[in-house]
Amino acid sequence: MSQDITLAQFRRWLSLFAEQVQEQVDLLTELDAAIGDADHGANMQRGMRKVQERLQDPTATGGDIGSLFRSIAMTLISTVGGAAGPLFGAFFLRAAKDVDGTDAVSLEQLAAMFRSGLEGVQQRGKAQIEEKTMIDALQPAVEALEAAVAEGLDAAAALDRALEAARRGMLHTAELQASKGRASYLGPRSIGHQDPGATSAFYLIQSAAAALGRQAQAEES
Amino acid sequence: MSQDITLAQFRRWLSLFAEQVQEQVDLLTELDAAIGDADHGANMQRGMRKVQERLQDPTATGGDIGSLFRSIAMTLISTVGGAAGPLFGAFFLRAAKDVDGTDAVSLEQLAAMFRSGLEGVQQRGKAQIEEKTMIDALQPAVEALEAAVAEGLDAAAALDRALEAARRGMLHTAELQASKGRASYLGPRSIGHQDPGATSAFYLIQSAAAALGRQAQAEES
Amino acid sequence: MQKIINNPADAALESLQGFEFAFRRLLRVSYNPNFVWRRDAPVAGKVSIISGSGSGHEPLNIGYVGPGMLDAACPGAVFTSPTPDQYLAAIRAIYGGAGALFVVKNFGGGVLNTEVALELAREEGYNVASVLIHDDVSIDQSDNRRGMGAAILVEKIAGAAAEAGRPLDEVVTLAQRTSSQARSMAVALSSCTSPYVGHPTFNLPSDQMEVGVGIHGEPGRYRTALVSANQIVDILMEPIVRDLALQADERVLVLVSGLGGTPRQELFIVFRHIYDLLQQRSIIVERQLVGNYITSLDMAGCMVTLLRLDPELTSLWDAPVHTPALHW
Amino acid sequence: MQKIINNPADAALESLQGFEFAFRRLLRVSYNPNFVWRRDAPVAGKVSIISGSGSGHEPLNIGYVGPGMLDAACPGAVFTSPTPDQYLAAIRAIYGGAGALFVVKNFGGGVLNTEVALELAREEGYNVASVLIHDDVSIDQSDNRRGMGAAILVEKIAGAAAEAGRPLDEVVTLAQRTSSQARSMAVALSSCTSPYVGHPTFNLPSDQMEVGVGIHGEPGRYRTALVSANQIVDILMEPIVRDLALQADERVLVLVSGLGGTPRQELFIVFRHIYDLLQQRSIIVERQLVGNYITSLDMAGCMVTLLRLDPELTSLWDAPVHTPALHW
Ligand SMILES: Nc1ncnc2c1ncn2[C@@H]1O[C@H](COP(=O)(O)OP(=O)(O)O)[C@@H](O)[C@H]1O
Ligand SMILES: Nc1ncnc2c1ncn2[C@@H]1O[C@H](COP(=O)(O)OP(=O)(O)O)[C@@H](O)[C@H]1O
Ligand SMILES: [Mg+2]
Ligand SMILES: [Mg+2]
Ligand SMILES: [Mg+2]
Ligand SMILES: [Mg+2]
Repeated sequence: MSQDITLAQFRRWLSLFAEQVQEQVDLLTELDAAIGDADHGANMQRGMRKVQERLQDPTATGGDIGSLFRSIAMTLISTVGGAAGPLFGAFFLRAAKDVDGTDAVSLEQLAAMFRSGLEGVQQRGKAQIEEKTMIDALQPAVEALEAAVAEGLDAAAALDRALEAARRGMLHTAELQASKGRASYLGPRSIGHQDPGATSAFYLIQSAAAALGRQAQAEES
Repeated sequence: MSQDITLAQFRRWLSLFAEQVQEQVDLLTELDAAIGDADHGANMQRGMRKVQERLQDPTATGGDIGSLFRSIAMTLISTVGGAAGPLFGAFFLRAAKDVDGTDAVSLEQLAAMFRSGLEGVQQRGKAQIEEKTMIDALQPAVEALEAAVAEGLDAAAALDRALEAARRGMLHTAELQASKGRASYLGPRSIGHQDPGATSAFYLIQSAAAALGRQAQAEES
Repeated sequence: MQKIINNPADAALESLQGFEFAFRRLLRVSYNPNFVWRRDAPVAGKVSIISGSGSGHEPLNIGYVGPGMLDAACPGAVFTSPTPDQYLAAIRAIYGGAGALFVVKNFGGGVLNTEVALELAREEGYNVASVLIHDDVSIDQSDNRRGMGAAILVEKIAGAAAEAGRPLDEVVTLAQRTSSQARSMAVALSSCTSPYVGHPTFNLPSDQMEVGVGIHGEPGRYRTALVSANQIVDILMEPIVRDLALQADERVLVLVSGLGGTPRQELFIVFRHIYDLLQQRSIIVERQLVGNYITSLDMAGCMVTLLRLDPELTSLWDAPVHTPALHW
Repeated sequence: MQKIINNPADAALESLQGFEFAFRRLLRVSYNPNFVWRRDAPVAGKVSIISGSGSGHEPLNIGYVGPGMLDAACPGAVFTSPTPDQYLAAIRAIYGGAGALFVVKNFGGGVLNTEVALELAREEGYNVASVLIHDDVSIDQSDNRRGMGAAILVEKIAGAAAEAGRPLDEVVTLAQRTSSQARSMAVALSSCTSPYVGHPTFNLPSDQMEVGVGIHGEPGRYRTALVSANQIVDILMEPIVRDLALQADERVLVLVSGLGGTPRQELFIVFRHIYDLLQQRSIIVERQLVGNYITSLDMAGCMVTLLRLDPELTSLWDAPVHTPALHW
């Protein structure tokens, strides 16, 4: 029987995500400079600083997972700007939809939250897989997580699968020609460069694996 | 008894001067780029092209030395622009003043023409020697010419003296700090660079030596 | 980094503060969230016109706020579309009760953020519409074209219609007609330096140029040898004139905008050849703007925008305007 | 050479032709010799205001021709003062019978050529006067100071006085008062590239700046480490404020001009700190201009000009003006 994932872990996820993005700001900037407008690093950094501020103040983010996610979504939407702001915002807004008043979720529920989040991004951005966007990291991760849950894996193992799928998806974007987002204006010249948004989406999954999977067990063992 | 210097020689002087400046356009540009605004080459080239055009058309330049000089002066004034235009213009305008209706001059008269030309430049530009301007080439040349005439040298030898004096004056400008003209705005930073206007003034004397001195004798021998 | 700034993160904000000091008598500036609005807004009974864009494109968009043009503009971070809360705060400040038109440049971020803003504004009961600017002919797929110089023309013409008291549906129709009759293309002779990056976004050898660039320092559709001014104009004008299917005796407005680092001297050399080309085809240059109107920080290069005019658009273009960047 | 030109020798002329196409309804352009003049000149009974400068400083000076400012401007070759025959042709075209004022920037070439022009004009019977602009405080010797941004202010104020029908002696006095109450200083963050040279006039490492530059691509008084925007402003403002001996409660006009390659975003960061500095000293920024008003081709950097205002100068500044570059 799998262990529930707690509100504290979700807070830790967001905090790790914020840290990781800020460590990688220069990389995100460089990736966006190659095929975009060189602001993805600064955009995400601005948003993540605000996320950290909000996390410091537990009253601002509410006492349940739904409120936490909604608060983070609004923070991202109002501080990140660019394409990434509304899209990451849509992820958290949608993922929040079935977890209001909840302070712990099962792995199955977590997978459903990720699916909803992905749908939020898809509806907002109208991108499919293989268009060289953050979808290319998010969708394989969600599918891997769902498959792992179906196989009955535990949170650590399941999130590791998601992490590996996100990594492959992110790296695969380098081979693609963009047909959505700013990189699409470059036509074939976008090929050969990894997508910045897929890279920050990878960090989202990587920090989830650390906070919601292995990390959780490490804390408990 | 010294030989008279003819209108044809004066025309040849101007034509040689025009050629020489145009061969050295890049040098004049570079010299002006270092301590001025990088236009002296282009200014002189524009003027010299027009001088050559005028020389092609004998009716446009008149049948005597005075008319020739006045026509060249007006050409320079209306095409060169910058500081050099009015200054070289003043040289020829003043040098013309006692040679209207004349189609040949003695060496003494030539020296007097040069002195008048120099005075024209001095009055227009209000610069003294050692201010790092074209005066630093012109004035030593005029003085050398006058001294040579007093010594009784012939045109070739006298103009060679003037040429050497102009060369030394031109080279000496590199040691000076400018106190007139655009280079003066640089303060001490103007030291170490040869003055562009002194360089084109040197070409003026050099072509005079070739056309009015040696060259004239070469043609006759 | 060869920039006159204090530090990269504050550049956009400090510039906005300086802008406020300079245009106090004409405009107001709100901070947190940031937007610029007409001194006399809300103008009761007038359709409101709102736009936004990242910073670094000045005078776009904050320079176009004022009577006869925008009621409000939202500046984002450098090259980053403004966020929905900025738009929402702006509309609350300037809504005159007769509906509002958002002028949206077709860029992923711009569209997504305005969509969110429009949803939020509707939830609050505002009557809002939007017009999409997508004039960049360097993009083949016509449904994915970037929004460029046409934004200025649409903002001016919609602004004049609103000022004249036209209702929202007419303003929207005019804005859409203007947008559909405009085409743009740009060329870069250098990269720009974003304060976030600190060095040029791309490296362009001095004998090369990027053709089909946007206004965010992105590289263009292709890189090729730098050619003469007239040849550059030929490259930009060919797809514009073809895509607009301009015929003899038609009338156009020509906008030549420097991208920030190109001197005016060169912009007039560009305009000269555009004028000659159009004259050869008996197309009449009825109006023009030549200067820095939509820029990409310090990028060297220029954008050419053509708008097919009709008498109604021309008279709206000519209507008085009092903004920092357009004034007549 | 990263320039949008056809060839170096034609750049200034072709640009002038493009300028003519763009501003036909406001101005006329004569070629050979080249000058730009008001459509409605000569204006009978009005004092005529004439100025000139090399090309590459656009919009200076041709952009300041029109009602309320210049009657004519003579553009020279790139960075080269115009020649006397240009001035002479211009005065013949625009002389309104009430005398003419030449606005002369203190540069060797500028002064020499105008002196010749004034002599020739007097010989032809024109009643001409001149005012010298020498506002560059980076030059210690106050009798050798270059003419910089004050030219624009003098041209505007003298132009307004002339438009109001004031006689020549009064226009001259006002122009001299304006000139004597203005100070400027400029800094460069890059060289410019003259089309004649084809590469930057000097090489400036990206962490250095040239302080005390002119507008002809010359290096400045000294080179030093590039500092923050606020520190740059401190460096420029200190000698200006000191030399003007500005006191609390005095009123000034502030002109911040980009040198051609600096984006507007940075100019407003500069203006912000100037405003703060003056406010700290209780000096009132009564009027301002922030943009590219006097440039040095594509040079990165900016010039700051302060003019001490009095009610008469302020009201002349505010008087209507209809030129390509200033319009209100
Ligand atoms: N329509 C879309 N759907 C999903 N992701 C998108 C879409 N458009 C852009 N993105 C993602 O956003 C990233 C760029 O974000 P960012 O640089 O912050 O915004 P902008 O492109 O507006 O500058 C891209 O790398 C891409 O992954
Ligand atoms: N007052 C002056 N008297 C004599 N020569 C001068 C004076 N001012 C400048 N010059 C000469 O003019 C030269 C510069 O000419 P040019 O570059 O054509 O004009 P500008 O300085 O206006 O760009 C200088 O190198 C100097 O020799
Ligand atoms: Mg980006
Ligand atoms: Mg020079
Ligand atoms: Mg962006
Ligand atoms: Mg010059």
